[in-house]
Amino acid sequence: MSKDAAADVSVALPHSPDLEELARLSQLVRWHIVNTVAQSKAGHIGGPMSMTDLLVALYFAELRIDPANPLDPARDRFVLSKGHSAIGLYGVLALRGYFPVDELATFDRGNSRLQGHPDMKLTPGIDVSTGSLGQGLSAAVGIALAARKQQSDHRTWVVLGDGELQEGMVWEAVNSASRYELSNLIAIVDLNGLQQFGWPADASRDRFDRSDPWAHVNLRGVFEGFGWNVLDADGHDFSSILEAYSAASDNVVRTSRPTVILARTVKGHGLSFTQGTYKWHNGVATDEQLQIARNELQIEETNR
Amino acid sequence: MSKDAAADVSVALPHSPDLEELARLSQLVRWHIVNTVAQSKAGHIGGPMSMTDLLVALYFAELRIDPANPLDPARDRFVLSKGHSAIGLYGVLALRGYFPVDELATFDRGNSRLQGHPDMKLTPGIDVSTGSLGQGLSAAVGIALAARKQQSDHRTWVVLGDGELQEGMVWEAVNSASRYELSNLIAIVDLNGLQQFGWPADASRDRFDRSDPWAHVNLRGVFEGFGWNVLDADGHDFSSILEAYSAASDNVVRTSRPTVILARTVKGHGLSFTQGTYKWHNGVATDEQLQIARNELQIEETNR
Amino acid sequence: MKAQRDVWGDTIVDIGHHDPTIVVVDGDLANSTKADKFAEAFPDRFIEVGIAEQNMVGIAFGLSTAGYRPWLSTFGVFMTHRALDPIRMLVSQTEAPVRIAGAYSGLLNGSSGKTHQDIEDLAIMRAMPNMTVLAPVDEFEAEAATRWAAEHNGPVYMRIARDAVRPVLDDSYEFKLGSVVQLRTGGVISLVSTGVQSSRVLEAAELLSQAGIHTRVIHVPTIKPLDVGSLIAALEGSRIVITVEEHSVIGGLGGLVSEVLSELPNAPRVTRMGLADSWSESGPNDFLLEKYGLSPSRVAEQVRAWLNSPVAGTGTVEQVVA
Amino acid sequence: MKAQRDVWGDTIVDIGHHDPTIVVVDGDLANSTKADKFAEAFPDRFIEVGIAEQNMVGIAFGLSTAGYRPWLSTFGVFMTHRALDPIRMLVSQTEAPVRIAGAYSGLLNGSSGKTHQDIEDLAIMRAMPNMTVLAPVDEFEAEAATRWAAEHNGPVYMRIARDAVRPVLDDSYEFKLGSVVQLRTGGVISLVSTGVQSSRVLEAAELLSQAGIHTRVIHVPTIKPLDVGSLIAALEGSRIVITVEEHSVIGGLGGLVSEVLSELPNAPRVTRMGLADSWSESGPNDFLLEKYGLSPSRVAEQVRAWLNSPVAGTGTVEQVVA
Ligand SMILES: Cc1ncc(C[n+]2csc(CCOP(=O)(O)OP(=O)(O)O)c2C)c(N)n1
Ligand SMILES: Cc1ncc(C[n+]2csc(CCOP(=O)(O)OP(=O)(O)O)c2C)c(N)n1
Ligand SMILES: [Mg+2]
Ligand SMILES: [Mg+2]
Repeated sequence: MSKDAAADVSVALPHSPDLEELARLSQLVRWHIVNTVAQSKAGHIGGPMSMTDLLVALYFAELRIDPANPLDPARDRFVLSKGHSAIGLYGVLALRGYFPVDELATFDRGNSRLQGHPDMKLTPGIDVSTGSLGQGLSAAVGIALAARKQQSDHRTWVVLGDGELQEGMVWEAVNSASRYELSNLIAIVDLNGLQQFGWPADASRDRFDRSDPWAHVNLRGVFEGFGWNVLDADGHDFSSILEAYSAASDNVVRTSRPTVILARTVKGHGLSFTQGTYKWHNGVATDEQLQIARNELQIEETNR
Repeated sequence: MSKDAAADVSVALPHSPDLEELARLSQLVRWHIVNTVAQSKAGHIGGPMSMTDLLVALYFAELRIDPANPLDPARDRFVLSKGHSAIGLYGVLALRGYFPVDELATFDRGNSRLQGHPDMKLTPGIDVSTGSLGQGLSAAVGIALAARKQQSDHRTWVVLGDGELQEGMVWEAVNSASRYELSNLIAIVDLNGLQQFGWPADASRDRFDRSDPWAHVNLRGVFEGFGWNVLDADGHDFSSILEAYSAASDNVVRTSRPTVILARTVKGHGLSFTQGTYKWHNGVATDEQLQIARNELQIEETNR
Repeated sequence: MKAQRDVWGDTIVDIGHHDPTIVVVDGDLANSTKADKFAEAFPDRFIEVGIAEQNMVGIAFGLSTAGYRPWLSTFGVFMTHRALDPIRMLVSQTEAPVRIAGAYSGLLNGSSGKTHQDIEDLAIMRAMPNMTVLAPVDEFEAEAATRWAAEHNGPVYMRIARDAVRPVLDDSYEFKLGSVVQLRTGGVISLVSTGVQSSRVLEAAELLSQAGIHTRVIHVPTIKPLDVGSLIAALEGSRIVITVEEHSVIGGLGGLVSEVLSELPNAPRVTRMGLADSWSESGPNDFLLEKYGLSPSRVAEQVRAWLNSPVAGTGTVEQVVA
Repeated sequence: MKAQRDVWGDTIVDIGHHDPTIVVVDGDLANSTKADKFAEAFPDRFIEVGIAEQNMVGIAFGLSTAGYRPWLSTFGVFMTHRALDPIRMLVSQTEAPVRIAGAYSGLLNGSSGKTHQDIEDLAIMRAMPNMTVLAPVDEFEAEAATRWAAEHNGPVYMRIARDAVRPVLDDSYEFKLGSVVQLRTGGVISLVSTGVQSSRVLEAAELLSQAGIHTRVIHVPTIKPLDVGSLIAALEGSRIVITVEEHSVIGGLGGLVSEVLSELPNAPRVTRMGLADSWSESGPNDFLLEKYGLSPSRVAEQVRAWLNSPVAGTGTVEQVVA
């Protein structure tokens, strides 16, 4: 893909899901993640890559947004509660036209609009500042509640990490969303089965090279118990993702409950050397690894 | 009941549950609650009274404790996570022999061992300081985990409020207890359907004069989802309570999961003017009300 | 005499009539904090979150992004401690117009004891960038500060006392952000206080005056941003500054005044009075004020003791201030 | 040069071999904080709590009631803010022997930015009764302080820097609770610092010295309880005290020193340098130290600028210190 092709992509319209196009966009985003972090010599890899397909589908096929008018009161809101995955969101926002793709190179560099964790005061397209895990859903509850009070029919979408769900504040918000019947709130859990360190692998409870953080728990049961609609999705299959998004959108008007999509993903998905290991939660790729990444993601040499 | 009778009671042995005796003790505890608070002119009523039967059953028929040796390492531990109900616990501890019943009169008075919220550094029989809601279960997880590591077979019992379950820290602890398979941990939820202020009554969701804090939620489902054993009890029926305690005790050895007892109670239970209303979350009884309390609880005039 | 919490409750109701952006986010304590008045008047703009202080902040922040300017209602201690991380990231770092009503501030909380006493809030909140930190003295200033905060477009933390104190201002008072208020003129000894303690300190000054020790009383309603010039002007000619607060002697008003004065050449000496660096207990207000040295007579007594102590350098008041 | 986090990780492993009461409670960051070394050596005494800082404190407290003396391992900012309420009630109020390893202290956290920077921890933690607050300067002191804390029977909060600094002590160093450490003798100007910033301040003093300005450098490893006498002795004869910290200029070391000195008659003037009262950003260490005024050259520059400023009263260094 040439630089010009990438530029074209940034004006691709939503609501025209073309699965191949989405897959191509995801490859590009993954490249920007691994490459930007390598250049900045600091940043997260595994979490951004596990949620890439989820975000690409959201921003290119579902969200009601206008990159030219990032503060439009009627826009859908998006909260990246797992703020450490910022670079993944930045990649998507850049391709979607919120800011130049070249600006990604400023990530983590100092004097940049692209902070290590999303900053709503600096970056066009960021609705909520995050970074301290577990807070985004609460903020989203406030946003969704305001929408109800103001009779605005925008939706509020939130992406959470599975490790992040260990934060109690998440469950405080889960409870409030249910009490206030916020069907306009849709949470997506990036169930990649790994966090930063977690628990050692232990046979029956493993996912990849560590124990599944939720091995003992029936997350569907918990969310249902709290009064939420629960949907499942394969977080790396665009038709499955889009189906879940469309079911979730239906729930907004059809039900009086918030919806959570439990999206099964692979941490570091998309690159042979990053996927399925907690060790690539963050990391800086070597030149050799970048070359492998180019090949695996089909990125042409002309691309930065 | 005369003062001497009360003194006798304080040496009653555990493991000899006599339902009538327990009921009589509960009446006495409830009297101490309402009377002590009236004398100190500050304190909680509704929460202490809803948990009274649960605590009396626990301390007089279930806990493996020795009031003469309150720091015995082998003792069962007890954590009153809903620390604002301290006066109810103090009443039980006094009757059980941890300190003189007369000392209750020092409650909330200054220079007292009986603080507004339980203080483990001051009061014999208090294992954990509480008062800021939502922290007790976490402490109990640490205690139960230590028991496992030290191969001690004591149990750790915790009483939580239903409003208190809104604190996220509770769910952090719920998750940890499950991951560490702490079947030696038993939580009792005082499901009295009211908290301090809560939500206005709203027809289908009411419990008493406010909306049930957990109206939209299936608490059993939530705890089960988190991997806990869930038991139900009628929190004002001693046979139901004892049955639940005995089932919970069985779970300690029979299962690898923590157990929660969802104990359905009535806030302010036991007095016509306090029960079933959030307005008696705290309150100071008038002399007239104290007289009514005496009658309803069958407390003789000779009793302080 | 009207308690600050009642004033706050009544004032936000009054503001609510003409300001549609005001909403209240409660932590299951509205009948203590007096947010229940607002709940009654504007049920649609009252949001009960239950016992979940972190979530309260998150929700208030979320509402603020849609044009609301929320007040948070709970015991201050559970904001400044339990909810500090969301306050940091979602409010202080974003400059969201979220107003924190820190109810039951300080030591006097109706016998709840140390788990509910907020004796470090000023130290904590003034370390937060972008946070305005207010501590009004009486019912009049509580109302004025509430009205000021309601208009302010950034984060505010405000102490609100549970129980009434003797008023020291009147309804002509105008709150001016940052400025100190000289409650009493006097000699070279200045007593500097904040919040409702300033009222007790004024009484202490009256007692001292009866004993021939004439002190100024300077009230600091704005812990942050303090108008340093206004403090320095009020202290002009002072040789001894004694700060007195219903707060730990570490990092609060005393810390602030020490920071400001220690920068100056020929600054007056500063002594900090308040809660010693330890936890307190349950008890009636009078008991606590006496035992922990905050009642007018105990303040007066400590001021005299200090002036007469070898620490003060000399042994007699006259020598100290010479 | 060895980073403090590595020192801490290695030291607790070493202690673990002979002290069976030591356990580590982690918040899903062991491979950053270097608690992973302990996890590897003593898997049975390593408790992963996951991303739940409040719960970490509750569990550590619970363990402490059974004779364990836990260390908490996570980024300091999530202890001092997210977990502050449990720290207050379960640790500070009970005096439980819970040790908080505040990893990635200050500004330098590997580009994570302001959401992860802990620039208020000293202000917050020193306001907590019963809390010992330590901020070692280099690898040697980090080890000594860790060993001291491991023996201490009460709550400890200790700053642990992510990256190595130039050592200023050596392995003969003995940590003495409360005492300050004079790293450099000099004239009437004293630079007072804490934590790893003391190492940069020593370099700054060397730069100043080359420019003819001879300053003392006093390192304060114990923010609480400070041995006030030891600080005063080290400052003997100083006319100007400049505090420099990798922390907000509000309430931290500068606040502490101001509180101490403003009480004294004829005290030296104090000026506080550090992070201005605002939030910072993501970036490499060098960039941040330069931009936010904490690199040796920037410290030296600011000291000179201050000495030459009208604020300092006169215009030339000689006059200021005259
Ligand atoms: C409150 C808080 N605690 C700890 C961290 C440090 N941290 C950043 S990412 C991470 C692991 C997150 O795991 P998960 O939510 O599963 O995200 P993902 O696997 O998608 O990367 C941790 C512990 C943080 N940012 N915030
Ligand atoms: C963290 C915290 N927030 C708020 C309070 C104030 N508070 C004390 S009791 C109470 C209501 C508790 O309700 P519930 O848990 O249902 O107890 P119960 O009904 O048994 O009294 C509240 C909000 C507190 N003690 N701690
Ligand atoms: Mg994950
Ligand atoms: Mg209840």
